[in-house]
Amino acid sequence: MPLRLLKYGLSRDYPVSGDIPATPELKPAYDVVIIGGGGHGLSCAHHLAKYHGIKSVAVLEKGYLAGGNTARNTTTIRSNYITPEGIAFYKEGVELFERLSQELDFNVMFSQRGQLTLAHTEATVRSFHMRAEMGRHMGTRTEVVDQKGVEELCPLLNMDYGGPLEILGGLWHADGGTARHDAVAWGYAAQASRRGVEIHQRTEVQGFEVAGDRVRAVKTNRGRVACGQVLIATGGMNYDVALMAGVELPIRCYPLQAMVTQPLKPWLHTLVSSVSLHTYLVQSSRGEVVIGGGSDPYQLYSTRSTLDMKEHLAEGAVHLFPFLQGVQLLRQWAGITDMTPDYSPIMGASPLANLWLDCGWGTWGFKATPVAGKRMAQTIAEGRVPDILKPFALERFETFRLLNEMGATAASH
Amino acid sequence: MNRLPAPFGSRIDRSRRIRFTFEGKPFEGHEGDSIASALAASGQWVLSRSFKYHRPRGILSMTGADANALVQLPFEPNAAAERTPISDGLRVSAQNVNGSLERDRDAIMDMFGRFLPVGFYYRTFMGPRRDSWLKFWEPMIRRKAGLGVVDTKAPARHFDKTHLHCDVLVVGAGPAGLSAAITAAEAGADVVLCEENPEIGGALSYGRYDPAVLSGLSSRLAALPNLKVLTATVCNGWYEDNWLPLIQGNRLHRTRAREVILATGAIEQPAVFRNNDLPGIMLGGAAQRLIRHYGVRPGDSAVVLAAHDDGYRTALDLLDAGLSVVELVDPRPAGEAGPLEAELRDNGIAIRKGATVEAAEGTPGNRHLARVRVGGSWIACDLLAVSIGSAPAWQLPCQAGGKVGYDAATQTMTITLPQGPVHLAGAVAGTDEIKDAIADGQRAATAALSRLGHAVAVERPVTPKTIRPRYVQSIVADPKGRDFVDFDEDLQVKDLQNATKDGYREIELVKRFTTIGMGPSQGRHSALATARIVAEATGRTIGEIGITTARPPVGPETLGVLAGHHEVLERRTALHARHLALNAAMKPVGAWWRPYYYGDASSAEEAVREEILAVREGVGLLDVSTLGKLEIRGPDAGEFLDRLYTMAHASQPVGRVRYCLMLNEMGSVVDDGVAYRMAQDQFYVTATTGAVARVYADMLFWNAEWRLKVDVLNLTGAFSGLNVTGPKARQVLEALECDIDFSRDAFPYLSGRDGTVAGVPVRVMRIGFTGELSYELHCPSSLAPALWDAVMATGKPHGLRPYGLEASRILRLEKGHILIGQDTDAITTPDELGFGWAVSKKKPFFVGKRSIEMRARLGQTRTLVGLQFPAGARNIPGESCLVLRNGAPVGQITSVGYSPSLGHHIALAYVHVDDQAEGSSVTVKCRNGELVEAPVVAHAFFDPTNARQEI
Amino acid sequence: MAAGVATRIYPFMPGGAADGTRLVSGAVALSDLTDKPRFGLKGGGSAAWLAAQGIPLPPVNRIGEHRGMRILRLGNEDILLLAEDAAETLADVKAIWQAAPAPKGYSSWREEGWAWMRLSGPRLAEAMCSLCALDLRPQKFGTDDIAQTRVGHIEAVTFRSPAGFDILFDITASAYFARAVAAVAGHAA
Amino acid sequence: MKLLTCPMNGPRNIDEFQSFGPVRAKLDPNATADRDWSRHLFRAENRKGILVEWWRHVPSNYFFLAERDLVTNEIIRTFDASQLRDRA
Repeated sequence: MPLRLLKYGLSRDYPVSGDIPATPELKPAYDVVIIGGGGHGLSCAHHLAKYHGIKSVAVLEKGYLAGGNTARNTTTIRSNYITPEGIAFYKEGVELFERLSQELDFNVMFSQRGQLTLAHTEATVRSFHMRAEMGRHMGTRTEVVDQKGVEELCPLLNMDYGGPLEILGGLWHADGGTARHDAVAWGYAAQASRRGVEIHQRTEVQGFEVAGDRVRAVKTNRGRVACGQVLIATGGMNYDVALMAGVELPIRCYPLQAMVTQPLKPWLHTLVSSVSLHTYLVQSSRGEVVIGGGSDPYQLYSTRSTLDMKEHLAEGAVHLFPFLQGVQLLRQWAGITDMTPDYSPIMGASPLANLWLDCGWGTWGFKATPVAGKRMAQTIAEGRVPDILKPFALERFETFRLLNEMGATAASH
Repeated sequence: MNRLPAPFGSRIDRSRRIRFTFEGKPFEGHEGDSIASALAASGQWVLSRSFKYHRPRGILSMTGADANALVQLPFEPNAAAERTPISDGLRVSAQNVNGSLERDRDAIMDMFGRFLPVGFYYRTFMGPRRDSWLKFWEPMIRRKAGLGVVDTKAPARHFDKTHLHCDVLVVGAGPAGLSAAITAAEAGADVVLCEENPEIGGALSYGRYDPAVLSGLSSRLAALPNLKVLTATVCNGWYEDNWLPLIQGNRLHRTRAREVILATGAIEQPAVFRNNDLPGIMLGGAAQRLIRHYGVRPGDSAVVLAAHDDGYRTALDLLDAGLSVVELVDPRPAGEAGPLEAELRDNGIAIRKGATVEAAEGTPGNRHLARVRVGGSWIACDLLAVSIGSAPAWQLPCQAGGKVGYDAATQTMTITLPQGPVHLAGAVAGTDEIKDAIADGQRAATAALSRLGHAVAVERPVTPKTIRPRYVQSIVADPKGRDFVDFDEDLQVKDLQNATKDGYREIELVKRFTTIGMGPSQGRHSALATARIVAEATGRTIGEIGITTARPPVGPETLGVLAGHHEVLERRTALHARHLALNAAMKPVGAWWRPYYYGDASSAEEAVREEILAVREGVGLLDVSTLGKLEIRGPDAGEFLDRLYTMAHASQPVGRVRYCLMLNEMGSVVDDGVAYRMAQDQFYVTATTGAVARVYADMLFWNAEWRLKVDVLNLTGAFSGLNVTGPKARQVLEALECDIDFSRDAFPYLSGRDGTVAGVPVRVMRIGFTGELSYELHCPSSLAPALWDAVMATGKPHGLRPYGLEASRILRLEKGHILIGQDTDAITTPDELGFGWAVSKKKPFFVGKRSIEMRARLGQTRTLVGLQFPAGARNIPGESCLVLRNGAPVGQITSVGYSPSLGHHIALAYVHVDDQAEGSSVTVKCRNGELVEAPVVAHAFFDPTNARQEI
Repeated sequence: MAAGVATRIYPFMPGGAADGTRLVSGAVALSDLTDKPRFGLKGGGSAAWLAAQGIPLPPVNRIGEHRGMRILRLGNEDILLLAEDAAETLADVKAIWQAAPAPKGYSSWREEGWAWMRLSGPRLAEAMCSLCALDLRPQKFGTDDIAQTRVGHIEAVTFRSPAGFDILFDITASAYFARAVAAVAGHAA
Repeated sequence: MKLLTCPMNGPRNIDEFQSFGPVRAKLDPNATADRDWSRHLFRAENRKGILVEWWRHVPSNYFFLAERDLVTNEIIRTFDASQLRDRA
């Protein structure tokens, strides 16, 4: 039995950790105001406080802590992208996850069980080769496997279909995994607040005071806050929040839905996703099978669920694993994703000198929680964008330097 | 042994005995029994072990809504024993046990509870090594997690889907739902009444009410042909625009209702006290359901905890069922005695007011209730029926936009819906008495009818007569714990309190940190108590705390019923049977089936080689029917193509065929094909197989904006295409009966002709992908087999053979022809393909023009070139292998193959723009990491001057 | 040249693309009318030309009748003539159209691009409810109504015929469609 | 399933339709600087509020416009493209 459990058992009272302090009074000014108390904002706050000594930081969250896409995503962590810039960035993200529990002294349950993406067409196999070649070149564990390899990695997959939906091969990404999303946010929140960062829940930003090329203050439902630097990290609300500062982002919002079955004894070891079926499955440490897929087909700021998406995902899941027919679904939900034209995020400078962007995370934001926070903190602390983030600049949509990750994002997020 | 005589047991047929097993032991029940009722009738009360502490659990609600009574069936984990009927030979076992239900080795977890406080797993299992979680702790926890076991060998079952439409859907056939459905149907509306139980009536079917009420409603119902009753059907969600899934066994009715009336009733709530989870402690409604529905005596010696009239009714039912009722405990202060209380006292039942059950104790191993403590003293009993109040069934109303509130005056949870096509009726709307529910059902129906345009007088909502505050149990954590708030997740009062101490104060955070309400019952029995505990612990009101968002589905539903049955779409060309007759190896390309090669798999390579040889030296025949075929007609047809494609088409002479290249607005290449101008106002345009659906839609979209005088028709299925290619192609065609002059001068390269070949009207284009003399013959699909037969027969003496996709790919690669989607990606420009020749410099506009101009100024970084590899080269890079420059990736191989005509491997690849010149050499990283050098050569590897196609 | 000697082959005929695919016949029956005469005009001038021939045009998504032919109006300038039992009448119209000068619309080649099948049988209503999400009950969908919708998960045009529902859909999906109907018939029966 | 009322075919399940995105502002390509052109290409209409967007009824290939609330998903009205031209 781990020592800490023994300690719990032997102490008379519940050992209170006080992970999240109650929301304090809002001060008139902070060195850094982070808009958005999700994983990214909290990670940035943690890195500012711990590694850059910046402790006058307020994280403003309009609802409850990490209640947006941090709480709603299906926690895929991977780096098997296509562009070298994307792979380099997400690779650092995976590496940070590998030591995150220790960094936060909070078990984020990073479970690196590998991700298997399935191809049902030759075109998909070709795109897998592209990702594998680039991934290996960049030092990640990514390889194309044939039908036999797929069967070995996931023996329960239904390989019997002939015809258009036959599984032709797969992309095996041994670095892939999942983590407990809430724990990541709570761990960052606990660490950040222990170092003096203030977390303000139910604090909604309603506007900006802009003078010249600088944000002077943010206006909230709890009053005005002057700020040295401002970070926007509000997930599905990024477009809306940036617009309040006069910055128009090339972002469209789409709902992304997912669902989960009742808990089952473990049967699915890896993450499995299918490009053609727009379906992916992963079994959580609670035993629930989380099932997700592609975004909704039209723009919407809503977290409503639809029956059609649920039917579609069930169809995909049963197609891959026919024995799931008798398994009961427990819950479905949705998040609002901020999609960019090239399926890569927008990080770095904005047209305003002290307003920084951590936006455009679409369906792929969770895996970047540690690295985006780390690198945005560095950006804010140093006042300049590090090389690893430069390709993700907003400016790329003016200079046509796209980072096209569409093919590596469709079904797996 | 616990079976009661008729009339108890409305659901069972005593003449039919059914044998099944539970945990390997034989049991017997009657037709109509659920697993739980049959087991209870035989004295088997323990059904499962709990999630965390492995405590014995049994019947709680008899509604199938919680984890207590989930069991394992051979092909279905987590089946609700309270709802699943028994069947002959059914093998039922308990879930989540280490060993057996009776002897669960993990029951020891119950002793170690203090070592596992709420959220403990976030604070430990991290060491000693960085990968300890993955390698050691997680596998251990994963084995302990989960409930049922999925049978990975389960045979396929049949599920189906259908659609249902109605004016009014009423959900719930209790008194309010029945009355609403009858009222709406009597006014002439099309009504569907959906009830999850096998019979109508709701509480009227198991509660202690005058049977005349139900029979009266039933007979009115039966007289209404426009009222369709679906029993044993669960309405499991509400979705936008009144779209509701009604699940009836293995069938999903996707239902569209103009108006919806939710008469979903109320959910009886358990009481919180130490050991409140022991088998033998159940809700009053569960005891009544066992008695009336199944004729099962729920115990021998009962204590009733009643803070509601229903508790008094339950006590009377227990008496009727022959139980000894030791005492009725009513936590409310003594007051005016009603008729139910008088009746109980007349029966000699002790009623204790102002007291409550403080704790319970079990038999050894906590296998059953042994006694309860009331007012400090212990009372022996084997049944505690709990009836202290209920919460409105908020799940469907909330999905439909309802807001949950809390009325502090009456201490009740309330639901309000915005004005619209969804209405509440009965207990879910706050009524308490049967007659109020019936009146409220009528009121809801008239509201719905009025919205449907019926002339009806809309009534005001029913104001319940009783406005005295409901009883609310004050919840204090028991110092020794095991006072469960959530049975599914084994969560106790202190767990919630401790979560708030750690800062998880918002209800959603409490839920996430403790997992409360995340189990199979989805908070049905815990949400209200949780709100109270969190409110108390954080000094806020219950209204401020609220409950967590109600998400669909309402109750569990199988993936099978959601997935239904779905045939996989496949498309076949008109020549499909011809290919099969020729022993073609058919391969899917998108939804299409295409011949890959002709012959046996054992000689595939040889077949492909021979097919290539036939084309290069004789003549071959390829079915190109999957090509997209679009007809653009109208006075503006030329102008339309001018705007859509990069080349000039308005000026294209009739009878000429021109390559066409389509860009998107970003200037990226999205499709190519050829356009044959058949007449001044008519073009026949091909598109790639995979892109035609999108190209067609885009054409329509652009013209919705442009409004040119054109009509676009997708002829992909209507027309079939046969490519006759090879040096002897002309000989074959000329030998056919036809009215087209195929001679070189009369029918030059890149021209088109209409006519008749072998009695088949054709559109012939002299184009080709192979680099050989080629004619593409397109004809109406019903005539394609006839044309195929004629070409095959006539070609036979010339050595004509059909060839498949694989040969076609190599033939085109030998010519360096690109495949859109393979040799291009999302950002490929015409310049990168070296296709400057295909882009008109004169046209003022075409889609993508502005963007390619801009992108040219930004600077081209890569170019698609030909690469060749020496004959006998040891390591040939595969598709997608990287092209490196100074160690950095600058491009990749897009197509590669062995050219039998040239005797070595050739490839198309993106290389750095500075390396594009013929004679440059580039570095390619092979699959195994080895770097090889390859010279850049011209695109057209074979016959670089294109002489062969012009003969 | 001897024109017209070639034999037409439709999907469910011997040698057709769906050869060997079973057409259900029982409580739900699927029959193939793809070889029955029909002719469609589409594009500018179609409606005016047909009207000038004395063919009365119904409103969009309605069916009219003319000398034994059913006139389906699929769009303002998209009209389909079905001549299950009026082959000669249709042949006359086609011959006149072919000889006529423009503007006269353009052939929509529906007789080649669309399969034409008929669903009937005692369990017709149940089968259609499974195949199509629209409310096709008689009180909502009359004998002269046309639905351009999805049937069996593919785009289709459907309308009532005395014997059941007629369905027009992409001819290349004929085998698939027959399988989809057979699956539904298995459930409906 | 959400309903969308096609001006030609009436109310239908939204899975019969294909979204073609918001109606976009027209820009004279020849009077626009590269930078502005690039911005125009990637600009996204995403304001909370009512959006006018193109839809295609797939079975009939009919294109029309809808006004839809991006937050509530309410469809305010649908109309034929000729009305957009008339309005412009």
